[in-house]
Amino acid sequence: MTFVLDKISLYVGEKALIREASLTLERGAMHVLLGPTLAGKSTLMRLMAGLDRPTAGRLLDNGADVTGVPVRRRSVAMVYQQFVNYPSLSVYENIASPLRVAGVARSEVESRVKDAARLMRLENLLDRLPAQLSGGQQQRTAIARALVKRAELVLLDEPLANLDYKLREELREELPRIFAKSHSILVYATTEPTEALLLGGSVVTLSEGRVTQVGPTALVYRRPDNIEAARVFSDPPLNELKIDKRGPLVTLENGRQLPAVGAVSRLSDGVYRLGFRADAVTIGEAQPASLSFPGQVAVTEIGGSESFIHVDVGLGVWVCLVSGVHEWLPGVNVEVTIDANRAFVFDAAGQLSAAPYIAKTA
Amino acid sequence: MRQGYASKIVLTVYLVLLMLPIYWLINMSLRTNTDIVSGLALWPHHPTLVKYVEIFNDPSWVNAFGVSLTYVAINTVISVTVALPAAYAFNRYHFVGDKHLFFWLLTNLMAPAAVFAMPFFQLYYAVGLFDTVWAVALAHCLFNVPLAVWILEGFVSGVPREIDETAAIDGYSFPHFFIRIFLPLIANGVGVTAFFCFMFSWVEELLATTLTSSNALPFAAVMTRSYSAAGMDWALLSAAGVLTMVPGAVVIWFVRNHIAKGFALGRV
Amino acid sequence: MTRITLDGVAHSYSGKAQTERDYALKPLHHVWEKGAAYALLGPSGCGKTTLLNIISGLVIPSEGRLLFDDVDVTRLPTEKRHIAQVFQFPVIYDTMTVAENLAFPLKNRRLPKPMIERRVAEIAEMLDLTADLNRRARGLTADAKQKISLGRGLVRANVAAILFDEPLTVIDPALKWKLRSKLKAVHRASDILMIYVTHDQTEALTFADKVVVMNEGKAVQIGTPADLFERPQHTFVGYFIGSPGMNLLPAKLSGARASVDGIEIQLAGAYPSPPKDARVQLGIRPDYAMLSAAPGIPVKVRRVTDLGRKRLAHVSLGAHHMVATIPNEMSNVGEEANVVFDPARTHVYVDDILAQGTPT
Amino acid sequence: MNHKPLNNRAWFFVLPVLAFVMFSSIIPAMTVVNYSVQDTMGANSFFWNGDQWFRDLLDPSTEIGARFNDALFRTLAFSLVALAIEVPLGIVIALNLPRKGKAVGVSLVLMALPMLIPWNVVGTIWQIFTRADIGLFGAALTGLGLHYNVTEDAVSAWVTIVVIDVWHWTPLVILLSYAGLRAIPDAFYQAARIDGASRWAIFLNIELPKLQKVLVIAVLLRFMQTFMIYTEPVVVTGGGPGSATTFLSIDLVKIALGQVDLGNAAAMSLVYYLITLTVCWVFYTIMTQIERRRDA
Repeated sequence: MTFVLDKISLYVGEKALIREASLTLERGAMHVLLGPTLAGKSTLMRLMAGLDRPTAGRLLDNGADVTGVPVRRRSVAMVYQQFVNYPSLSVYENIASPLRVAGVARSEVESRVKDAARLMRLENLLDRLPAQLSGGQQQRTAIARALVKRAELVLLDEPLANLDYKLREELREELPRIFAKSHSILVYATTEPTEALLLGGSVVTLSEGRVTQVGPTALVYRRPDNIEAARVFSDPPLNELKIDKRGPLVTLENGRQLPAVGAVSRLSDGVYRLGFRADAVTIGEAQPASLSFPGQVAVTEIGGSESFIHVDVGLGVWVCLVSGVHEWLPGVNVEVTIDANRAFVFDAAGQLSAAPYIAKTA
Repeated sequence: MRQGYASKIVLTVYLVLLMLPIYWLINMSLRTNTDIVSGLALWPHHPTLVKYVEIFNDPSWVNAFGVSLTYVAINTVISVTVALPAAYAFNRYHFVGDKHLFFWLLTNLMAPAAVFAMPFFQLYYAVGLFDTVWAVALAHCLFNVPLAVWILEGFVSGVPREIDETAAIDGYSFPHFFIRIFLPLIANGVGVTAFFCFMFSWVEELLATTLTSSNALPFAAVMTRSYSAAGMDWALLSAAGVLTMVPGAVVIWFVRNHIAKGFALGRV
Repeated sequence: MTRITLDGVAHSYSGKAQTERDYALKPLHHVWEKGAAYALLGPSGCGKTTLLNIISGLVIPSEGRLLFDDVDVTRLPTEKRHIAQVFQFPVIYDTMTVAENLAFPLKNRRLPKPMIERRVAEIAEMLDLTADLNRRARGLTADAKQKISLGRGLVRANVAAILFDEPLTVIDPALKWKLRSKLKAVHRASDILMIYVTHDQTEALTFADKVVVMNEGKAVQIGTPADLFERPQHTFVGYFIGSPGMNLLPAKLSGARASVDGIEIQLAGAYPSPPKDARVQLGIRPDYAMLSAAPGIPVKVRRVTDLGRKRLAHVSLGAHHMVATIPNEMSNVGEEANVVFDPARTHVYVDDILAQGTPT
Repeated sequence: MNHKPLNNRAWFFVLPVLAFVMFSSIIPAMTVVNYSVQDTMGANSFFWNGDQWFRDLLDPSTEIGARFNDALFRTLAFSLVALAIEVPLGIVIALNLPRKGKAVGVSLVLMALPMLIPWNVVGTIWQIFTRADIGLFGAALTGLGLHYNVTEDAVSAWVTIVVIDVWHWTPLVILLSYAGLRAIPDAFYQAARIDGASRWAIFLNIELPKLQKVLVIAVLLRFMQTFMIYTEPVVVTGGGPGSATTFLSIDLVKIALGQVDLGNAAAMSLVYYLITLTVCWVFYTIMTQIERRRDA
């Protein structure tokens, strides 16, 4: 039971919105589309749903070509980023609508709607109108409608993006488990790497309408095949450093020379780009195999349980992570050190040429 | 926007001036001709309903009133019904010649009734609709249908496309979606549109009188005729005039909230 | 340079409030210090925007007084208050160029031309709008438009305070942290009181020296980001700050020990025994509850989530669910495990309020 | 991705509209064209007359030409005057309407009333209202010692027709403007207050720009209607005194239905129609051009 995108492309005029996207989606699995805004996530979903027709390529549902089949004949459900419900129908009717259309028996509708409502915690809102609900409840309604249909293909287009982050946290917990029971093919678009990791399953990284990597989420996070994938899968943004390795030394853009340590030392000579996430950079304490740089604090961002210090090292601004709530004042001079063993090394073409040592995971 | 006294005054003054002629008409309608010609009176000193009674007892008046309401109703229904799908199409799809078609429709708003009076007369005479409510109802489609399309398009554009898509995904057939989901969303628009159609059909007189002679004579025409009646029966005319305002007043009362909600007339 | 005082300010949109529930904003006493940067943080509908609009004068509070320094301005119209405010969605003047938009607040106050031009140039520079200065504003992207709104808020040098109402909502995530740091920089450069409303903890904690956490029309804690994280005064703060939020476990209290479902937990201090039928909860952040091989509190591991840079274990302690951190060096996690609480970071809440212990 | 899908099946949606408008527009139009190029000896015997009617019509030296010329300029003048009064007045009143509250509903109902009165009744109302003996308006003016007589004095007649039209149709401008104003989010007014903008500045920089689209519509509608004005003058002034208020429609109907001079009437209709079209089209293009240049 699979859904296959075979070299799907979409052009509007000369402009390519999607370039030769090929994917195989498995039943009962969670597929995360990860990419920045305008990377083509929504476009790709609209193509899967059949809302738009690809300029080239085929869609195969269990091997059957469904490229031209109109939406209403597909077994698909979709949840948009902006809460889309039927304003004139009660929450109950909203959830029930796909079943009513399909001509499901009253009693059956009753029970399925009740179930979905319970899962999405809407039981006591069933006779309200969407306009009388909070954003969170509206989106829950939309999700319930997608759930109740038991479609083979369920598309969730940044469903949590417009919600308060606490609500987001909670729903993020629930969603994968709720839909896991439904045995559908799940596709979930998001811009946030953390969300992708929480959802697990497999991830598809997109940039500028191209699929840059496909694989198990946690693995792609730790082994991005190329620098685009690494960038897309890093929040805060991926720190980058261009190096020219000659024997035991690496030369930086500003001419400074450092000893090649850790993973870097094992590279054959040449020009590389190091990509390292905020948690591979530390302030002060030196790492076993580390490259250290003097820098100046630009700003400190304080997240819930972590703080991100943006440091200007002359070669650009790097972000380093400190857990807990701490603040470095702007302008303070600090020593930043990269753990070379946790940096990705990309060749000039941007392909991964050395993966860092990875702590084994559960 | 705070509402100062200044604006309250401006508004009141305007409304008073606006109502004066109408008040005067009512004033007249409650008096007798002898009373009227005997001189100016700011209010009826001996108010009487005789003229109204007279009208209600005269079948030609009553009948005419019915006729007017009938063709207005027919026209409103036709205009709104045919305009709805068109407005949707113009807003949601791009199709060969859509722009030109839209502009052509609008040009019909610009067609002076006088231009069409003569040809209409002959057309409807030819097809045997002359002197029927249908003649007038159809004739008024000339400007009401384009108007309806125009207004409704504005409302359609106010409904997010995602709703249509969600319905399609849920498996709604188009007609089902259009009636069950879409119509309720533009109820406002339908209200406003119906109002305008009613208005322009109800108030139009030239075509209405040209296309009818006896059976389907509209109320307005009966009035016109009674001008020529020996001398001017001011009181009677006034009473009739007052009566012609009633349906309009009723309709506007029902749609006042839709109008107050504000509406965006579509593209030009 | 102004100090703003809320003297029992409260608001109910239904005029006079009869019951507690009628309040959109419950009576609040607070002094906004000169030149400080505050954030109003809370879920949507917690009254934070109401409070902001009261300060700017778009809403007249139904109770209490509002003082700028020592002047009562409760009923003073907005335009007379020297307040700048930036709204959630971009508000730009279509007919004007970007420059004219930025100059508008100054023009209206009849500032000398050269001065206006200087300020506009500065602000445009700061928000990198210089390139667009002479373009018509309506043509621009939502991002740019919101930057213009921000600019109009910042352009006036002599305002009593600048208020931000979720100003980054429409900004593309990639751009957000840039603007955030900009705002922070602007504040450091000026000595103007700034109040920033948001539901996003990162924005609040990053921007503000002091954060006011609000819930259901009530300010539940006012403190520095560190305070809110380390010593939440109220269970709501514990839950709302930090992701995931603080674990809250129903507990029984006896001196320096707490018991959760009969499992003993050592505390840093001794606590007076709480009043009868008071609700006692133990609060510990996932960051300070570590899974460990060493002996500790026995738990069952239900689920492990891998966040890439850290791993969290969803465990059940007795009948209660909680989240703990998996240390990097611990490679594989079994069903049975122990969790170790950092006593200094284990807090006691009596009826949702942080209880003070006496160190033992 | 919100480009409109190309979908020619959409034609089926517009077919009904097409059918109805065709029936009541194209077919009659053909008749007109047909007459405009033929002449008749009565008894339904027609013969080809080429563009003769048109040449006569457009040549002021001919009797019909002169007549048409005068009527045309009279009508244009009337349209301009009416617009010049109604549009500004309409906006002002709309600005003074409260945004919410009971007053709105009532005001709107009252304002809409004049538009809902059959046009000949409107005529009647004013016919009565302007009479010196039994009409308040007439009596008042004469009372003030002004020389006011609709049936004998051209100026009085003109003033009256303009006043009637203002009374009758300003409400439409108000309604449209008000709708436009209502569409402006509160945030704009709040921001303006924060920015310390004066009432005038608010009008100039927020309200007027947002009203632009609606105003284009209002002006177009009002131009068409004024340019076609027929019933009211017929009833009140009968086109007189002399031909002081004989506007195009009136003349047209006189020729067509009065003198059954089909050829002239048809030619006149077409030219008349074309003029309306052109004026609207020109006005519309100018407005949209301005828009584009502003955005550039």
